Amino acid sequence: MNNYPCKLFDQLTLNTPLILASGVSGNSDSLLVRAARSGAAAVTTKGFTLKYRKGADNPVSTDWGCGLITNLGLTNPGVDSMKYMLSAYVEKAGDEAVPVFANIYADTAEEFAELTRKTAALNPVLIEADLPAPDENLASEVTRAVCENAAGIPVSIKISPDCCRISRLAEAIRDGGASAITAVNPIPGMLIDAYAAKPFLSNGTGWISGPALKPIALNVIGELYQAVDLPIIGVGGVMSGLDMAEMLMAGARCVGVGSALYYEGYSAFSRIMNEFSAFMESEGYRDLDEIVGKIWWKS
Amino acid sequence: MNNYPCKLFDQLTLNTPLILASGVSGNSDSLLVRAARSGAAAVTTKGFTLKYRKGADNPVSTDWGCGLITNLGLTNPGVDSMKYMLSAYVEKAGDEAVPVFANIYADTAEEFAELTRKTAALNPVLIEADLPAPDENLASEVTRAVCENAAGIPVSIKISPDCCRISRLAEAIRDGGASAITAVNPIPGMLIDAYAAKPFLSNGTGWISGPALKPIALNVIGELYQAVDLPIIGVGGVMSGLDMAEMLMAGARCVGVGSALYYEGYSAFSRIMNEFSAFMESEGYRDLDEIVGKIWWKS
Amino acid sequence: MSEFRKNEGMRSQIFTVDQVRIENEMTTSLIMREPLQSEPGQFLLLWLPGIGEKPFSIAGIDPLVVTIADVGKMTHEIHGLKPGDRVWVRGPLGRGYQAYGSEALLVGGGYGASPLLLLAENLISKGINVQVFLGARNKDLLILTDQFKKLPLKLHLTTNDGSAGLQGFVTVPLEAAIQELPDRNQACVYACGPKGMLLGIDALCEKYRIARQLSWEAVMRCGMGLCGNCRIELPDTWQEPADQPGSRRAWLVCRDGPTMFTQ
Amino acid sequence: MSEFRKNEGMRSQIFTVDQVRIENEMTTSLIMREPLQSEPGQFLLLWLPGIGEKPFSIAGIDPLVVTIADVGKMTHEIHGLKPGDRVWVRGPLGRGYQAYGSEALLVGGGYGASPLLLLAENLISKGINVQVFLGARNKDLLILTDQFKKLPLKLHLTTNDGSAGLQGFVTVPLEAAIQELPDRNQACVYACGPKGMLLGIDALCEKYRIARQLSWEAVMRCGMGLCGNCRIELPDTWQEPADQPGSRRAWLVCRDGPTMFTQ
Ligand SMILES: Cc1cc2nc3c(=O)[nH]c(=O)nc-3n(C[C@H](O)[C@H](O)[C@H](O)COP(=O)(O)OP(=O)(O)OC[C@H]3O[C@@H](n4cnc5c(N)ncnc54)[C@H](O)[C@@H]3O)c2cc1C
Ligand SMILES: Cc1cc2nc3c(=O)[nH]c(=O)nc-3n(C[C@H](O)[C@H](O)[C@H](O)COP(=O)(O)OP(=O)(O)OC[C@H]3O[C@@H](n4cnc5c(N)ncnc54)[C@H](O)[C@@H]3O)c2cc1C
Ligand SMILES: Cc1cc2nc3c(=O)[nH]c(=O)nc-3n(C[C@H](O)[C@H](O)[C@H](O)COP(=O)(O)O)c2cc1C
Ligand SMILES: Cc1cc2nc3c(=O)[nH]c(=O)nc-3n(C[C@H](O)[C@H](O)[C@H](O)COP(=O)(O)O)c2cc1C
Ligand code: FES
Ligand code: FES
Repeated sequence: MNNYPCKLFDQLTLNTPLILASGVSGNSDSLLVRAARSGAAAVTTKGFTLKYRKGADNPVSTDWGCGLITNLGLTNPGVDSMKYMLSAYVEKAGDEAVPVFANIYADTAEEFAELTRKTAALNPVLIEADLPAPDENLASEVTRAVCENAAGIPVSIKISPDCCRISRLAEAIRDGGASAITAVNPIPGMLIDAYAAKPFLSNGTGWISGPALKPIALNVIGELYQAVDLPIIGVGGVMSGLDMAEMLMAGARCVGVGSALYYEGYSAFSRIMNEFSAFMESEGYRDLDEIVGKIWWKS
Repeated sequence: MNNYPCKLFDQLTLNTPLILASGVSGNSDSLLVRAARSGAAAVTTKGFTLKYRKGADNPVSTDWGCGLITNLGLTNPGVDSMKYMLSAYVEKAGDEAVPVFANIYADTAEEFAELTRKTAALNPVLIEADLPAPDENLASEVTRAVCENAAGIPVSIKISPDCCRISRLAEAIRDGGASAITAVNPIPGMLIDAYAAKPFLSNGTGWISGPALKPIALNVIGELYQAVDLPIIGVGGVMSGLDMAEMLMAGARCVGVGSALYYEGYSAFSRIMNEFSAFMESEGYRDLDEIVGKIWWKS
Repeated sequence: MSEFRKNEGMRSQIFTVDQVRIENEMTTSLIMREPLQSEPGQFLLLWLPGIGEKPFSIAGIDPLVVTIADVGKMTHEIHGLKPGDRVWVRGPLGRGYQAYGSEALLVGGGYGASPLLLLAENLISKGINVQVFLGARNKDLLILTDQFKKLPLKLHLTTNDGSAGLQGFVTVPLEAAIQELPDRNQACVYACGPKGMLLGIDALCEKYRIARQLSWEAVMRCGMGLCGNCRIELPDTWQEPADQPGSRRAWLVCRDGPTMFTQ
Repeated sequence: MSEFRKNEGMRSQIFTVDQVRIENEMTTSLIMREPLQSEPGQFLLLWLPGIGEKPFSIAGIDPLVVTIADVGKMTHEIHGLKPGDRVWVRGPLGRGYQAYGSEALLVGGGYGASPLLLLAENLISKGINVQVFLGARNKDLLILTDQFKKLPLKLHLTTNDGSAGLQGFVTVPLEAAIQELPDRNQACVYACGPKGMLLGIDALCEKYRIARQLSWEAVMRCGMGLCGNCRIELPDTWQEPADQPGSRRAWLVCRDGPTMFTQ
């Protein structure tokens, strides 16, 4: 079976284009090892913040039928603990270790600067910074703050789909110096239980991921691909090898999964990758260059 | 069975809070009559523009499993034809006629001004103007242009969910003079067929409606309800009486359906209304005031 | 834990052309490799990526067969397809014909013959007596006659120019057959073809008070009851069903039809 | 046309309290009006709107029964529920116990007894010989003993203070019973209770090379394999299944468990 090696940057080629997205399993070295051993070609940490965050009370998530809604309140031990997590990961994973993307979150560019310095010191292969809101000016400031403090480590800016001027956002990110864009974060949503006359999540609202997000993500990825010449890390509702092919054809260079781990568990990685290989073979594609962004090619 | 009369404004009380949303059936007087006779308490026209629009080539829509994706390209005969459609509707519907909301679309505030004058002359009970993009400045201009030319007819501004500053948008709409807000339009999306290596819709991208849109719509409606004191016309993924109750509890004053007509046909109106009445009775609610915005009440 | 119950909705499935059968100078049947379960009278939407998507009747189900007249852009492209080429299909869609009574009179005009072959097989298997009436402008435009001849049914042909069968409209032999029916209450006319023909048949059936199921055509866009493009007004003989208030003058071919049953 | 195939996912269903049964001074069972199909050993998430959502074992299925110790905020609220009150339930979740061999030794510590009642009934109905070992700090903390006594099984009680049954840990009579087993290869220990007890049982089973299914507890948040909060490291005796690479030291109680099978 061909693994379809995925060149993300000059410095970084992944074994396959299928990776673990941020948030699921990403707060534990042992769970990152489990994802790596299950077939993720890179693993992304949960979003780390400067300080410890306790997170939200239960209920924090559910499956509403077309996808998930979650609001964990960004529980994380704070960036200082990331050091221990990453070294424990490397040690436990041994030769099965795959590259780590460090996902970070802050509310302002200043906070991001400090957070990035601390993260860069841990030497991940990529720093993925979560944009607090899909605003062009903020994108510009945050991207600059992160890139200037990343000590040369490539930076990807992760964006939400609830953004009506995607191409301008993409340009701001490119001009700020990012090496990649990750698209998309889940989209804000709310679940209500009419009998309880209350929102289901303890925080009221949450974020929608999983199958319902896929066509929304594909649209954003397509616009990004046409707007800027940066590699795109595609995320949102990927559940199968065909979904993965669709993301790549829309313009993603590699593809992350999160919610699929709820629907199937860690075996999702190998199943999706097997389905993707079968698709590539049946359609006669030899490598990723033959499909990335293909729907936009003039033929 | 109680119908739960719905007071939208001082001048306008609907028989029930369930109406036909814009776009489905709204380009034909006979289809509007059919919707009215099937149980819609008000019917909204398809979006009319100043000039005739041919629309997109097939394929224009499909059901992707969690909802619909459509891009008809705003096919419509132009606002001058709306006059004939509305008078034919009144004539054919006879005493079964229900109020008509006139939905209009233009790209700029200037165009909206002219379009509104022409629409106001037809005397619909409400003019629903589709905001071209969820931008606060544009919302402000468009709302003013429409309200100033509406000859006293109440105006609702219809917004998209791909908007990250909902409360500011809502304030701009309120300050511009609108009497209501309609939320939400479908969200941009794309469907790709990996075997064809092409987007499925002839226009490439389209809009996502139906079940996948519901939690996204609920979130927007909730934010609007908390931000401004305007009646909200809630639309997005309503398929059942419980969905309807959820929309009202999030803050909508009345509820529109579109995609449900695909899933079930015109009988959707009576089924949804029956389910809603059953819910109201089983939970002991006597009228809409007891549930509109209920999830936000301090108890 | 709960697996995601995948709901593919109405996404197109791929079919591969196995054989191309020329029916006449402007009509071709595509015989696919794969089957498509459906009721006689339902239709499908055939998508050629980058070209378009249009509705066609289902002429055979195992394997899938569509019989297509070359009348414009997309049908012309379809006529260029070769064995091994792929097409994308959504369906079956709409409401098909329902078996009724013991005597069936099937009437097809032009490529309207195509859903009738499947229908005839289906009715015969239910023990219903079948007569088929095919009409066209001339001999060369008659289609599927060889296929119908293989079935145990009575076949009547008409052409406008008399180049095959009776000269004149298909309603002429139809009326004669109706008059000879043992019991009109046990008979049903099933028709598919141009609007004028359907209206003529409807009037005839009204005159003899005979049940009929007419399959209407309209220009379709969404094919799913959303755009309203395929709506038609119905003949006066049609009674509005109690569960479809308002459908009297706003009937959607793609969703309420394509077949309409008047008893 | 295709109806929307409704997929409710894992949304909470409403259950109504029918009876409240006091098990001991800190433990209460809620007996609902409605049933919940599930396997013994699975759990559910119980939501009290505005208060919280927490995991509980399923102690009975028809009707649903949950047995709850009052240990904190939400369990305290649950203890205030009266017949007619509603609760919201997601589940069943997780992987339950699997019937194995012909001799079953069920061990429950504290409210860990609650899933064992359902399991005992289930195993007995399969013709498996059942012995039950319940342990608690004192007599008043033993629960469900009356219910177990109604079943055809051998019941062993232990308390730390000797106020009921044997004095000491539950592992003492368990070890004695293991030694008397006719064939250890045909036996299985099923346990639910505090971590210390489970580790003790695991060591004992390892010593006698006996299959065991241990049900672990952990603080749960999402309950659906997303947050990682419920992960535990497994005892050294546990072999990593080939289809779950990396699970050796990162086992999710909510998804991989709560029961763990070591043969
Ligand atoms: C329920 C139904 C069943 C049909 N079954 C068959 C069949 O079995 N075989 C067959 O050959 N044809 C059938 N048709 C007609 C077929 O859909 C049209 O011939 C086809 O769409 C023309 O496409 P085109 O791009 O080649 O033509 P165009 O270049 O678009 O136009 C040529 C002609 O076709 C008509 N037409 C165009 N688009 C449509 C459309 N979307 N729907 C209907 N008519 C259209 C136009 O009125 C015009 O006269 C059926 C139509 C319907 C509604
Ligand atoms: C699979 C499983 C099955 C369980 N079955 C039962 C049962 O049948 N009966 C029963 O009484 N209890 C059961 N529990 C434990 C029960 O979930 C906790 O007692 C309950 O969550 C405490 O909630 P609280 O708000 O009252 O306590 P809190 O005030 O939040 O805390 C009190 C104590 O409960 C523990 N706790 C808090 N939250 C959780 C949580 N989400 N998950 C687990 N422990 C927690 C804390 O460590 C603390 O010691 C089970 C737990 C799990 C994981
Ligand atoms: C439980 C959960 C937690 C998440 N936490 C984070 C996070 O900390 N940082 C982040 O950038 N994205 C986070 N995400 C978003 C995912 O990385 C991903 O963008 C999104 O879920 C869409 O992908 P999916 O549909 O495959 O889940 C989280 C998603 C889920 C479901
Ligand atoms: C086929 C179709 C056409 C539509 N056309 C319009 C339109 O012209 N103007 C408009 O404001 N909304 C239009 N809409 C949006 C609907 O009014 C509604 O906001 C959206 O579909 C969400 O509701 P639903 O999930 O009930 O369909 C259209 C929706 C569909 C499905
Ligand atoms: S084709 Fe759109 S409603 Fe029938
Ligand atoms: S409770 Fe979240 S992973 Fe188990």
